[in-house]
Parts: sequence; C-alpha cells; structure tokens
Amino acid sequence: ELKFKPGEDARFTWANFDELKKVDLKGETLSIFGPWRGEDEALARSVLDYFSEATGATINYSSSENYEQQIVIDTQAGSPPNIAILPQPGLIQDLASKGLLTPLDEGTANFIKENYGAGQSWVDLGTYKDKDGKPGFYGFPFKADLKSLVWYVPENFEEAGYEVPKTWEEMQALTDKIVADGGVPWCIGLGSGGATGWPATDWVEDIMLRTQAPDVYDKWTRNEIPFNDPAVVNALDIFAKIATNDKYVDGGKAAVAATDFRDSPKGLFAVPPKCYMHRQASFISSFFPEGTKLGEDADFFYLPPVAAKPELGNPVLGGGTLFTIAKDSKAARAFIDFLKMPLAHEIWMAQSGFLTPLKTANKEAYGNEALKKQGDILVNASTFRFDGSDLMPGKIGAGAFWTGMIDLVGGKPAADVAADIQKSWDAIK
Amino acid sequence: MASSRGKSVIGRFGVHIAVLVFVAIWTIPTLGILVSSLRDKDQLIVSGWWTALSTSSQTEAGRTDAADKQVEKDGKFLIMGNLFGAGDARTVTAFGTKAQQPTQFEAGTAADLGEGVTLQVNDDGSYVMSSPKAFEITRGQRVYFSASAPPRFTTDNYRTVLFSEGIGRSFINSLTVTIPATIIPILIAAYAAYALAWMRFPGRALLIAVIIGLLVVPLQMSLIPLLKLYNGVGLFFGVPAKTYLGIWLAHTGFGLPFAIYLLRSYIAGLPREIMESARIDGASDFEIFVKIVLPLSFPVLASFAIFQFLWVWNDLLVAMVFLGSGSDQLVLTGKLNALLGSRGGDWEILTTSAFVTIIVPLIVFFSLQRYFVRGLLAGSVKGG
Amino acid sequence: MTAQILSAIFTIIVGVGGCVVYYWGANKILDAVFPSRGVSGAAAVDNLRRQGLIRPWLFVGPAMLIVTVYLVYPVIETLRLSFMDRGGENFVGLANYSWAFGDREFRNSIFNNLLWLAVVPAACTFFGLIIAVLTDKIWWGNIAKSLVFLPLAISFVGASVIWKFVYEYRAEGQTQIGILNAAVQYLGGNPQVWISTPFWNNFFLMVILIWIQTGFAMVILSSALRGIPEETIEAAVIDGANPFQIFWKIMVPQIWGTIAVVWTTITILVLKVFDIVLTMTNGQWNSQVLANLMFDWMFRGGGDFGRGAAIAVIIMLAVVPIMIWNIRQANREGGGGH
Amino acid sequence: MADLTLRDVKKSYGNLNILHGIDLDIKSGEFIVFVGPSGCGKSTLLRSIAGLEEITGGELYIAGEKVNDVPPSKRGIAMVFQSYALYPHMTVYDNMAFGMKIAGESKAEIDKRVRAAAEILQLTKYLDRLPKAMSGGQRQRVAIGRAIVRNPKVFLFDEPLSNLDAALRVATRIEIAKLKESMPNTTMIYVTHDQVEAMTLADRIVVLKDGRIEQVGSPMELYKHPGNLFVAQFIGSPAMNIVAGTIERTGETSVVSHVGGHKSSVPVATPSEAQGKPVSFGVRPEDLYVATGDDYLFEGLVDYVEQLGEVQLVYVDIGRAEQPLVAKLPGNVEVKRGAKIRLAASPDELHIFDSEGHSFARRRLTAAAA
Amino acid sequence: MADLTLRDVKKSYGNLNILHGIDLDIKSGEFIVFVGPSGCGKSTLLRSIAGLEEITGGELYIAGEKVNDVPPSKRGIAMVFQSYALYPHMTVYDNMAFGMKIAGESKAEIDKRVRAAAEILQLTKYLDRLPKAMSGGQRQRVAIGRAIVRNPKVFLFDEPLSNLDAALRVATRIEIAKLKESMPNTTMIYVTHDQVEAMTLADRIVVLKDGRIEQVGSPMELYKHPGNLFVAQFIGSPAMNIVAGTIERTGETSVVSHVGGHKSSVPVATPSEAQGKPVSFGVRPEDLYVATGDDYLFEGLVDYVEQLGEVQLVYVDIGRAEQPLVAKLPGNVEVKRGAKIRLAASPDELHIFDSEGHSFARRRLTAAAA
Ligand SMILES: Nc1ncnc2c1ncn2[C@@H]1O[C@H](COP(=O)(O)OP(=O)(O)OP(=O)(O)O)[C@@H](O)[C@H]1O
Ligand SMILES: Nc1ncnc2c1ncn2[C@@H]1O[C@H](COP(=O)(O)OP(=O)(O)OP(=O)(O)O)[C@@H](O)[C@H]1O
Ligand SMILES: [Mg+2]
Ligand SMILES: [Mg+2]
Repeated sequence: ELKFKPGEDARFTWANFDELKKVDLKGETLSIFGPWRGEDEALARSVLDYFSEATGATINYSSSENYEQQIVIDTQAGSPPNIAILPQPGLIQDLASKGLLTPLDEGTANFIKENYGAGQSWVDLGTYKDKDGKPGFYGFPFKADLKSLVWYVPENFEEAGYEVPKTWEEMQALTDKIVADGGVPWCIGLGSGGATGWPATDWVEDIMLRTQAPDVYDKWTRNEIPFNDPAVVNALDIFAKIATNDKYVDGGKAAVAATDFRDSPKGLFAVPPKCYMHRQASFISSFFPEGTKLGEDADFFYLPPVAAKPELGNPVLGGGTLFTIAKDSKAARAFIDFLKMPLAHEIWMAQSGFLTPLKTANKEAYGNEALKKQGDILVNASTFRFDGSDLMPGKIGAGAFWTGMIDLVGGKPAADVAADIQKSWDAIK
Repeated sequence: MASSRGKSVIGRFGVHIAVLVFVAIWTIPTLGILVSSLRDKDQLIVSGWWTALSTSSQTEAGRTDAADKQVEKDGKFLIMGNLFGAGDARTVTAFGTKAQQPTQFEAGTAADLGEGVTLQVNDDGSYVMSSPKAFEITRGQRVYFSASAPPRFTTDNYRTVLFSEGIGRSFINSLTVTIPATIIPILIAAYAAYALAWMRFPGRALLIAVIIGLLVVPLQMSLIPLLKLYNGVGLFFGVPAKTYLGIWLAHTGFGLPFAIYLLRSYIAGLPREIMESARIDGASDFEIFVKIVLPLSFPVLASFAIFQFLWVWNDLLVAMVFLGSGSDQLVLTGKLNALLGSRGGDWEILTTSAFVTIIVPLIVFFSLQRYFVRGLLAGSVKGG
Repeated sequence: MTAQILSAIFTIIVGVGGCVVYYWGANKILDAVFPSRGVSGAAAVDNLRRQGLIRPWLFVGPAMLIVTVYLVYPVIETLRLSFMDRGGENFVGLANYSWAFGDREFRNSIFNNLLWLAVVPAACTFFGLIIAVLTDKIWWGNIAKSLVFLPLAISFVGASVIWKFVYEYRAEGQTQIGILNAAVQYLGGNPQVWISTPFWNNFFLMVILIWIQTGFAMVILSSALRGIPEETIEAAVIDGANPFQIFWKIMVPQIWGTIAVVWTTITILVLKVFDIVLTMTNGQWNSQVLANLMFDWMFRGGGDFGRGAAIAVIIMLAVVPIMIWNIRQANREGGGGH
Repeated sequence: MADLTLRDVKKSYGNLNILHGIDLDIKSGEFIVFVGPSGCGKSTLLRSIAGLEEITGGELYIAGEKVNDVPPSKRGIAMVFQSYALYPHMTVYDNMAFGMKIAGESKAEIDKRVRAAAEILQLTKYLDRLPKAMSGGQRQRVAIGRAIVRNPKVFLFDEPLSNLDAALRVATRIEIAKLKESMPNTTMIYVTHDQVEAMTLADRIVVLKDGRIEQVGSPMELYKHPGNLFVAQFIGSPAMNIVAGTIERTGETSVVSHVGGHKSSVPVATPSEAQGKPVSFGVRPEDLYVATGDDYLFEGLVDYVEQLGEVQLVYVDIGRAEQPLVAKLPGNVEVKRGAKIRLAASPDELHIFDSEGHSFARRRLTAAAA
Repeated sequence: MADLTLRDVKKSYGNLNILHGIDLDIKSGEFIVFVGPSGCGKSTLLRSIAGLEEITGGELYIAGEKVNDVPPSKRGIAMVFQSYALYPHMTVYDNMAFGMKIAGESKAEIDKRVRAAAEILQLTKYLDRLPKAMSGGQRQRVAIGRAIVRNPKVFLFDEPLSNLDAALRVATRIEIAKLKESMPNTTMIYVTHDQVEAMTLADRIVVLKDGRIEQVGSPMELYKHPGNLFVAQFIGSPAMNIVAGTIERTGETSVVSHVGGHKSSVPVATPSEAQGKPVSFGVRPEDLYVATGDDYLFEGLVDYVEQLGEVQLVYVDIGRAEQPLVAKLPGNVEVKRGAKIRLAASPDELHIFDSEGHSFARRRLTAAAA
C-alpha cells in the first residue's frame, strides 16, 4: 500500500514515478540491509514501496540490533545484501578497502556534487579507496541528520525573559544568566550503553567547526593533525568547561556520563525546569514526552557560531546514512538511480525524521515546520561536515574518542585526554 | 529430606526466610522492569517503579483553552475548562503560572495575572480565567500545578508487541527453529556421551579433551567460515544457502560441546551394575542406551533441553546469519527486535518483548521440571 | 496460518525424525551386517566383537562430524587468521600477539577477566547450590526455583535494560529511580554512579552475570542433588549432623563431579561473555574484557581480523588448564568401560 | 534410661497402609528382635522409631518423652541400615568417625574408638579404602562399625549380618551379644531373618506380619508356645509341619484325627464346643523321630533327603496334596529315598490351632505321654 | 552342554591382586557353591565368569570354548547380583521381561514365563511396582526372578537369598534346588554365606580364601574331611573347636596331648617324623556330648549358654586364653552356667592338623573307638 496515492498531492514530484515505471525489474529481488527498525523501518519501507510498485522488483528489507556485525559477516562470507545502508562512513571505508563493495556509477558523484547542498562535502564523504588503493565513490547519502541544534522550551524562555542567543558569546552569557537566576542551563547526557560518550563527540565536533577552519576539521578526522593538536585540545576544553561545571549541568558533572542521552532532554520539560537548553541532533525530538508539539512546546535554535570568527560562517554538523552496493545487480543500480529522484526524498520528508540536502526536492513536502526549518539550515549551510567520530576509524571514533570524552567529563585534563586518544590512534596505524 | 525429619520450627522458618530473601533478590530487578513495562512511559523517569502503586504527588504543566473558547459573562470574558482530561480523577493542591514557582497559589484561590486577569484553579482541576478584556491568546495559558496522581498503568506496549503484524508467523518460525535445534543436539550428544562414558574405543580420552576444549570457542568466530561454507554448499548444489536444516545444524554444533560435557558426566555416574545386568540380559549397547540410559538420564536431559531451548529461543545472531531475515524466515526475536526503534531506545518495547519471549521458555521450564525427580535410581542397587 | 503450522510441523518431524532414523537405522544395518542373534556361537561372538569396534563410532560419529565442521574448522581458520594482517591476506607472523601483550586495553582486559574468573563461577555455583538445596525443602520450592531461573530466560539485551534500571543514577537530592541508589539514599548514603567507578564497576557487571547464571547452576545442581542416595543423608541425620554439616560434608562431596561441571561451564562462559559488558559499558571505565575486545576488533570499529583472531586464540588457550584438570577428573572417576 | 513405648503407631504411604497400629513396650536395656516375612514392615517400623519416617498415627515415647516430633539426631539412637548407606566419598575410617567428629569428640578419642570397632569387625586393614572398593560384606561391617562407635542409648539394626559369612556372622553375633552385655542400659532393636540370630540374641522377639504384631515373647516362649499358626510356622527352621485335622474329643487332653484318619491324643485342653471342628495340627520337624513300633503319627514315603552333616532333613510324602512333611533326623539314621517311613513325636510337642489359626493353650505342666 | 573350566584365572585391580590363579573344572549340570570369608573374592570370581570383569591372567572355557574375550551376553549365563542391580525405572514385570524382550521372544511367551517366575517368588502382586517401592527382600526376589526367566546354560547367583526371611529362604532354596533338578544340564554357580544353603544345594563346594581355592569337594567331604584348618573352621556352624596340642605317639592311630596335658587317642595316621610336633586338635561342637564317666576330652566351667530351641550352645571355659570351647548339646540336657562340665566325642570325629594347618589324612574306614 503506497503511503501517498501517486498523482494526488502536488507536493510530490509524481513525474519521477512514471519515469520509474519504465524500468522493468519484474521477478528481480533486491535485498536491502539497513539500520532502521521499528517506526523508522516503517518510514523507510514507505519509500521502498514506491520503487517496488513502479518497477515490479521485490524488496527484502531487513535490519538487526547488531547490524554492523551482521554486515561484516555477510559480506565477508560472500552472501551480502544488494544494498547495504550504513550510518558509519568508517565501516564503509573498511569494507571498501577489503574489496567487498561495488563503486557506484560514474555520474553519481557528479550528481551529488551538483544537486546536494555542500555537494563536495558529501562526495568526499562517500569516496573511499578500494583494495588496490584506487579511490571510488561508494556511498550515496540519503537521509541526513542535523546535529547543530539546541533544543529549548519557548515558554520557559519567555517566562524567564530569555532570548534565543545568536552567537556563541551570547549563549555563554545566557548560560551565566540562568545560573545567576538560580536555574540550571544545560542538560547533557552521554549515556548510551556500549556507545556511551558519543553525544560529547558531537559537542566537540560542533565546537571544532566553530573555532577552526573546515580543513582543520578534515585533517583532524583523518589524523593529519594529531588529536592532541592545540586546536583540538581547545575544543575539548571549551566543552569540558560546560560539562564539568556543576552549576551548568543538570545533576552536576557526575550525572553527565551516567545519564542516558534519551533521558537527558526530559529535564527541559520538568516543572520547574531542570535545565533550559539541550544540544542534540534532530532525532532527539522523538524522545520528548508524549504530546509535545514541536515549535510550540519545544523548539530549537541553530547552535550559534562564534562571533569572533566570522570567517567560519554558519558551519553545520550532520550525520546521515550512506547507501552502498554490496552485491551488484541491475535492480541495485536502478535503486541508486531512484534515490536520485526528488520523489524518493519527498515521500519521507512528508512524514517525519527525514532531512535531505537534495536541492531539487520540494521543500514544501516537509511534514512540519520544524523539519522545514532544519531543512533550511541544512541547505543553507556554508559548510557541512559529517560527524567526525563516524569518519574516524572505528577503534577511535567508536572507541577511544568515546572513552576519552568520558574521561574528560570525569575531570581528566583535556590535553591528557587528547594525548591518550592520539596514542590509541597511533596503535592502529 | 522431607521437612518431617524433625527440624525445629525456627529451622523450618529459617529456610523459608532464606529462600524468600534469595527469591526477592533475584526477582526484584525483573519485577522492576515488569512494573515499568506497564507504566506510563513519562512517569517512569520521574519516579521509581516501586512507587508505581502509590499515589504520588507530581508537579506538572497544563494549559488552559485558547481565546476561541472564551465566553462573555457579566461583562467579563471567561475561559473555563478542566486541566485534566475526562475521567482523570486527580486532585490539585496548588498551582502557579511561572515554571519557577509552580505551587505559588493554593488550589481554589484566584491568582492575579496582572491587567485584571485572574485565574482560579480548583482542586478538581477545573479552572476559570477571567479578564475584563477579550482574550487574544492563540494558545492557552500555561498552568503549573501540583497534583496527586493515582497510579497509571497501560497495556499499550503489550498491545503493540502482541498484535504487530507477522508476529504469529515469526512465532511459528521460532518454534520450527527451536524444537529440532533442541532435540537434535540432545540425541546426538546423548549417544556420544554414552559412548564416551561407557564404551571403549581408541581415542576416547582425546575426544573428551577436544570436546571440553571446544566449549570455549566463541560463537562469533565460527560465523564467517561457516557462512562461507554454507554459501559454497548452496552454490554447489544449487540450493539456497540459508535453510532450516542449516540453522538446526548450526545450533546443534554450537550446543554440542556443552551437551556432551554435561551428559557424559552424568551418564558416567550411573550405577555400573545396572549396565552390567542389562549386558548379561543380552542387550547391545544400542539397547542399553535406549532402554536404560536414556530413561535414567531424564533429569540431565531435561536440564540440557531447557538450556538449549533458551539459547536457541533467545538467539538472534545465528538466526539472522544462517536463516536470513526475510519475513517468512524471521524468528520471534528478530521480529521483536524489528519493533525496536533504530536508536536502541524504546526500552518500553524492549522490556515488553523481554516478557513476551520469556513466556515460552517458562512453559518449557515448568513442563520439564517434573522430570527432575528425586531418586530416579532409588531401589536399583544397594551399597554405599 | 494452518498451512504454515502444518508445514512447520512437517519440517520439525522431518528434522527430528531424520536424526532418529539415522541412529536407529545405522544400528539396524550394523546388526544386519554383523548379525549376533540367530547365528552360530563363534560367528556371533566374532560379529559382536566387530560390532563393538564399529558401534562406538556410530554413536560418536555424528557428534564428531558436526563438531568438526562447526567448531574445529572455524578454530583452525581462526588460528590461521591470527597470523594474518587485518584483511586476513598477508602473513604477519606473531605480530598480532606481540601487539596484544603490548596493548594497554588488552592488559586491562586480562586483569578484568581474571577478576571475573575469580568471582563469577564461584558465586554462581555457590548461590545455585544453596538455592537448590533450600528450595528442595519447602513446598513452594518449584515456584522459588522458577523465579530464580527466570533471568536465564531473559535475553541479554533485556537483562541489560533491567540492570540499567537498577543502577540508574540521579544526582544527589533528586528522586532516585534506580532501586540501588534509592536504597542507598534511603539508608542515608550518597548515590553512586555504579557502572562508571573504575575497578568496582567490574563487580557491578559481574552481579548481572551472576544473577543470570545462578539459575543455570541451580538447575543442574538440583538434578544432581536428587541423585544422592537418601539413606546417606538419613545416616548423617542419625549421626547427629546438623543441616549445615549434612550439606557440606555429605551432599556437596557426593555431587562434587557436578559442581566441577557447573564451575567449568561457567568459567568458560565467563571467558566468552561480552554482551553484558557491551551493553552496559562497552569496556569503558576500565571494564573491558577479552571477549568484548575481540568482538570489537573483529566486527565493530576495529575491522582487524588478525588481532581479533589473536585475542580469540588467547581466550581459547586460557581454558587449557581447565581442560587438563577436567580430563584428569574424567580419567580418575573412570566413567566406566568394561 | 531408655524405655521405648509405641502406642498405636501407624504408618502409611499415601493410602497404602504399612503399619496398622503397633503397640509395644520395650524396657530399657532389653534386646528386642523384629522378625517377619519380607515386606511386613520391619524396616518401616525401625525407621519410624529412628525418626526417619514420620508416623502417620499414634505416639512414640523414648525414655518417657514423646518423640513424635523429635529429630532423629536428638533421639539418642544409632542405626545400621539394611542397604548400608555408607558415605561413598569417605574412607572407612571417616565413615566410622563421622558421627563422633560431628559430636566434637577429641581426635584421640575418635581414633581409639574407631580402631577398636575396626578390630572387632576385622576392618583394620581397610580403614583407608572407599566403600566402592569393598565387598558387600565388608561394606556391611563398616555400617555396623559406624553404629558401634557412637555409643547410643538405643541401637537399631536392620539386618546387620545378612551379608556376612557364617564364621564372621557368629563372631559378630557374639560381639553384639557382648556389646549388649557391656552396656546393660542400652536398648537394642534388631531386625533379622536369621532364626539363630533371633533366638540367641533376643530377650524378646516381636513377630510382625503385614504391619501387625502377631506375638511378642521370649524366644523359648515363641518356640514352645506359638500363639498362632503364623508364628508357629515362622519361628523355627525348617518350619513346623502343619496338617489339617478334626477334633474328635475335647477336654483336658484332646484327640485329633488327621491324615488318613489317624487319631492322636494331645495334652492340650480344648473346649467342648470345638468338638468336630476342623483344626490344624502341628509338629516341628526336629520333634519328629522314626517310630519303631506302631505308635506313630505319620506314615509315608521318603521324597527327598538333604544331608546337613550332623543332621538330615527328610521330606516325607504322607499323601496330602501340599508340601511334603519335613523331619529333622540325626545324621546317622539311615534313610532311603522312596522307602516307607513312620514318624512319631512326643505328645508334649504337638500343637493344635483352631480354624482361625489361634492356638489352643497348652497345659503348662507337661503331662506324661498319652 | 555347559562345562566350565578355569585355568589359572587371575584378577587384579591395578596392583592389588584379588584372584591369585584359580583352577577349577565344573561339569555340565553341576551345582557349585562358592563359600569363603567376606572379601575373599567370591563376587569377583563370579563376575569374571560372567565376563563383567576382564580377567588379567589365565583362561576361561565354557562348553569347551575359550571365552576370555566373549562378551557376557554371549556366554549363555544369567546372573543375580548381590546388589540387585534392578532397572529402577521399570516395573517388576518389565525388569523380569527385559532380557526376553531383548531376545525378541513373543509377548505370550514372555508373559507366561514372567508370571511363572513371579508365582514361585511370591511376587505376583508386586508386578506393577517400581523397585523403589519395595522392601529389600522383595527387590532381591525380583533380581532372582530376572535370572530364572532367562533360562540360561549357566546360572550365577551372588548371595541371592541374603535378604529373605527364613521361611521364604527355605522355600526359595527348595525352588532353586527344584529348578536345578528340572534343568539337569544347567550349571549353577552360587555364592553364599549360609551354611545350610551351601550344604543342601551344592554338588560341590569351593572354599575360597584370599583369592585362592582352599578345598573343593562335596558338602559331606568338606564337613567330614576338611583338608585344612581353615576349611575345618569355616565349614560348620558354630565352627569346629581347635585346641593346641602335641603328638605324643605316631602311627595308624595317634595320641595327642592337649589342654591340661590330657591325652587322647585319635584314629588318624601320622608319620613318625611328626612325633613331638605341635599340632592343632579339632572337634566339632555338634560332636561333643556330656561325658558320663571318666572318659572325656575336655573339662571346664560353663561360661555361657545359648538356647536355640531343640538344641543349646554351651560355651565352656577349658582354661585356655582364647575363646571358650563350644558344644552343641540337645536342648533337654540340663546345663547350668558356672557348673563344671566334662565333654567327650567319638574318636572318629576328631581331626588333627599340622603346624601349617594341613590335616593329617584320616583313615577312611572308621575304626572303633579307642
Ligand atoms: N516408598 C514406598 N512407597 C510405597 N510402599 C513402600 C515404600 N517403601 C516400602 N513400601 C512397602 O512397604 C512394605 C514394608 O516395607 P519394609 O521395607 O518395611 O519391609 P521389611 O519388613 O523391612 O522387608 P525386608 O525384610 O524385605 O527388608 C513393603 O510391602 C514395601 O513394598
Ligand atoms: N574396584 C575395586 N578396587 C579395588 N579393590 C576391590 C574393588 N572391588 C573389590 N575389591 C576388593 O576385592 C576383594 C574381593 O571382593 P569381592 O567383592 O569379590 O568379595 P566377596 O568375596 O564377594 O565378599 P562378600 O562376601 O563380602 O561379598 C575385596 O577385598 C575388595 O575389597
Ligand atoms: Mg527391610
Ligand atoms: Mg560379594
């Protein structure tokens, strides 16, 4: 059952659907393996449905709790899915370097470059070296997350007479003001089971983008500058100053690492509020209390840039999923082509939890104002950078970096933390 | 030792207490999650689950109706309504209009909001906001109040899990995987264990050593080589690589070392005279095994069956790798796992599915427990 | 739906039946090839001897075959990989091993693993035994047993959610929703962040495994306890032994073999366990263990098959002493043989 | 002081009644032997006294104290189990020492008593063995040793000698008798199948059948004056010969006609209403002798002869359908299989039982033969 | 045909030698009884014959065929275990039927034979019970039933009656004897501690001691002509009295001096080199009688009297340090404890053993008393 009836709603580029109908894939099976489960899976399927409906291909979508492990096993053992969707560029890089992925068509990289906001950033993101060291474009970005957001409750701000800060400096001043008023400015929760620590890496990355030029950021993620470069240490320090200040964070610094990131926004909605601001990616709204209306009961603002560094513009940190071909087939190629169509994006946009940097997609299709606003931030970004920890090798980005963040909020000096992470990085070279 | 063997009252009482303590320690975590899975998702992070049954006083926010609901009466504009939805029997003790001072006013009193606007909230949640001028607000006024909340429970989570589409199918798939994957290793292991305990053949000691050594092989190590093998075999015979047979054998392989180890140690302890007697009666090893050893090993077979059943039933990894994840092969754990949000949150689904999956293993446990009979060997031989 | 159920039943019957048919059939064939009944004495004896040579292999054959394919072959493969580089293609000699022993995280894991090995098997066996004995004496023993058994039936993920709720931390002064901190606060203490306190957090993780595995120990020990001849306990009762003495001096020694089995099994399980560590801390706060480290290198982040395999090999080597001890035990008790 | 009193003691497994109400008074220091057919409840009764079985009815007193709910270890008893019940994981020494260790006796004392008991039971050289490496008889001796060592108020023995060889059996029997003598206040209760053991050891024998007491009395009393047919046949080996008969004449001395219409006069008083009633007429094999003249009781053909050394058992077919008559004759009497034989007995040794099996009381003063 | 031949059969556990080379020929249809002290290796020997223990030396032939390596089931034997070895999960019926079911006999045949055996052993009403709900004696009967039902060439019994009561024991003993008679070609080997069983059942008795054969012979032979001191004391109950003595005169009839210098003439030939040598002088309790005149063997004080009904055991202290002398006297002889008593015996019944315990051969022709 298609979610939106073809031809009925003007927000959608239905021409794409008719175009797609020309591709005949009857009898073909396309296996897709992705990270989405639960509601997300339903959303993803709503997009896939259009492809199978139009082309006649059968789509087998599956996912798993330990999908990273599973994809390694399946590709290594020689029974990969046609399309593997992964949110970790690092993992894709690893698979590509072992020759387990198929590069996308020639034109695809160009398409991204031309049609995506901050196109080159996205192309770089999806380009990896294969077994023989030859670079190729492997990962098609589809579905982005915006990370540079600060969530707040407008009415709390109103009552207390706070203004949304436009610059980092203003934000700092607001922070102190809230403390002076007897409130707590921030809710920070780094807990995430085995992945505990990752929310802090987002903080650091956002700070990096606001204090350093994008190429420094890129060098950092590639370890072309050491992790304990003063630029990085400075970013760590800025974050540590917030997170380890008992007055700044709800529950005090001890609670930072122990609070689950899913629970941490809930402090915004407590009565009286436990905190006033929460920096987290766009997805976090699904962990808000039931019935919360975005834009009314809760809203967000763009994590402001540092006024002292106007040359950096409005950098945006984001994440997203990359579609790769793990087992080549006609259907797989056709599917990648489908992803290039605005329609594929619009279907999901019209629902929830989906942002796209694709400029040709109809912005009116966004299901609500909040999404639209986020979409604008994404498309208008002067710089878009993918989550740095996802770009680093897994041992660092999903290991040492996380651990380092926990040490950092535990009170370890930023320089030592950075040195430790660099040491781990050296060990895997 | 029946309790009759004269234990003092205190002693008997002590045993009950001790068991009660153990049971409590072992049950409390689970109980917590059971209660939690029935609780309202938002209440959960506010108060401990053990308070779920008691009425709690909570400070919350509500909202009055907006201007479009106002009525004019005696020259005053009134917005009236109730902060609680229908049927919500709570009592407001105090209220306020500022988040920082949520309990500024007693229930039933009128708060002055300035410009002649007053708001009165009564203890039943009803409110009257009056103003000399017409209201223009598009959203209602936020009202903070402290209310005693009776326990709130919901079965929504269970409904979500139990009535999700395809759950019946995956249930059957799970059984199709689990039953043979439990019985086959028992059979194979029992035969091997008997041979290793009571038959003489060269290499017996070595085999025992190997089996014990293999106990430690981490399952994950085997997955890639095995899947390669499966793919190879599948390709060679032109059959699908992922079949029920494949997963049965995989579970069998992973369960065998423990099964053999456990069964062997038990079977080796059976009284030798019984075997000898059967041997003189002319029974071959096969007959001794089937007619004497198997029935006498029921307790240990039942224990192993329970464990193997649990492992297979709760397994997701092996099923995903060797059976695939298409909807017609998806096992129950896979199905429930798919209900979870991709960000690993949705603990309410997680706890609920934990309870849903427990049910079948518990039935198995209860039905096999009666085979843990005391004194199966009683009366067979005398001696010390 | 019915068609599905029928096909499931059919599949199950084919699967289990196939297995039964093998043993039954192989035995029949053996009897037919070397008949021992209804032939003359000498021939029957000869045939019996031949049967005696072949039958053990019929019995252990399937087990050996399956174990070889599913475990021995992967072990060899792992061994091979442990001498290879990250992609498993180039031979690197002992590099992975020398890396391991130089790695801080690895050394930390070894230390933690030793802690786990010292605590968990002992605790599980001990509690399992106590509960098995106590529940045998009371009328609601079966219910009590089921409740203690319950955690075993919960998946690891479910268990970690449960324990997160136990260990949940809220800053001092706030309402604690984790029962442990609530209890601590009730008793006048300060709430603690249990799982992020290095060293001690190991124990909080171990508690989870103990909580799960005690049911396992209990079930096996309970079935062993029931095999103890009643008379020996009666004799001890008459000898004046109190329940503790009966337990330690009469019951425990008689099920010593089973205790060893349980202990060994849990020890090995501890070496393999990673789910708990993964979901609770993922090795952070110095709580890393070998199995999780291996897993990390193999599938998550690391992507280095060589190192993962090397760690796996080291885990396997760790059981060698246990293996030797067990084999001695098996030989001493002699099993049977005639 | 260890009097033992059983009042209407009952035991059932589910609704299977094993003991139907046992009343028994045992005086302190008495040696009581329980005998009865296999399965009659001897072990069950013993276990009830020990406290190993909860009795389902009645009361049990030891030394005047009601012990229904007293745990076994507090009843001051020691028990030798029919199935040995050795601790399989302990050496012989430790098996015997266990009770004393539990009681916290000194090492030296334990050693002394264990070695003394081992000496008596010829177990000294096996002290370090485990039960599984011992023969059946050796195991049983360990079980006895374990009880001896404990020095209890009441000893319970459940067929303690059934696996011993004759020589050791006699020796152990005498040891038990001496043990008893050296502890005059210790009460002993002993279950056995062995007539000789029962006769030689017991102060009083309790004959059980189907969970009921048939008769209690000193060995000689039971042997000479069995209260009923069952006891008559049960005590004495080979069993008393029982022949169907009819009372021809009642009075102080009765006349009974039996096989082949043969009439015998018996110095047993029968009431006049017994006239013409069917009775059982009994005579012990060892009381029969070969009749020289016409004054015989039975006449028949020798069916089968068992030579036992100094005596022989002669089975005589006297023409009744059932088993042959058994006579225990001196070993030197020449008896040929198939030959005709006439057997007589002193009238004093004859017994008569009514149709319900109760014996007619014999005049205690032995009258001269009729 | 089921001849059994044992040639130098040895068995050891590790380096503990249990059987030291047993040589024995058993003819088809013979009834052989093994006796010997507890732990001497009877069960081990029986188990070796059954094939349950691998013998560590020597050869074993059944019906002329070497069976060292033949599995138990092919040796054509049935065995009753000392420890029952019942199948605990099967009812009595199934326990008995198991062997026949294995052999593929017809249902009807099985039923017939099982019921017949149950009848003999009085087990009919227990056929549906499990072993655990049976008494010790009942269990043992099931074990016997299981063997009977199988109809084997060779029957092996390991103390099959040790848990039965006297009456049932006699009955079962006679059943076994009849069983034997009805199967003249079936060889039976029987281990027992019971003298009566040994004497009544055996064609030949094998006396074992410490894993060696002491003597083989018919019951009467062993009783009358024990080959050595051990056999002499082992066979017969109570055991033969042994008194230290010295040969005073050798020749066809010897004269031996013993306790208190008393001299007795014995119709046993001793070689002249035995003159003055120490010997053991033996006489069975049942051969002693109260001497009326001066012609007595022993004189002493009555130490203790055991009344056994028709006979009594009189323990007489004749002044030697060891055990008292035992005499089995008729029950009607008046003997008082502490009284002086003189005992005599027919010279025919006297035995002399040299210092190594071997008996001096007695003249087969009984001479008149000296
Ligand atoms: N657990 C039980 N359940 C049911 N019946 C039982 C149980 N134990 C024993 N019995 C029955 O109780 C009766 C008495 O048994 P008990 O062991 O006391 O006999 P016994 O007189 O000692 O016999 P034996 O001389 O053969 O040892 C027997 O008929 C037996 O079958
Ligand atoms: N497994 C074993 N290991 C070592 N010694 C053993 C073992 N089994 C038996 N023995 C010893 O072998 C000897 C002979 O034992 P066996 O059982 O044959 O004696 P038995 O003559 O049957 O005695 P009983 O009449 O008491 O049954 C005994 O001394 C015993 O201790
Ligand atoms: Mg008994
Ligand atoms: Mg024996």
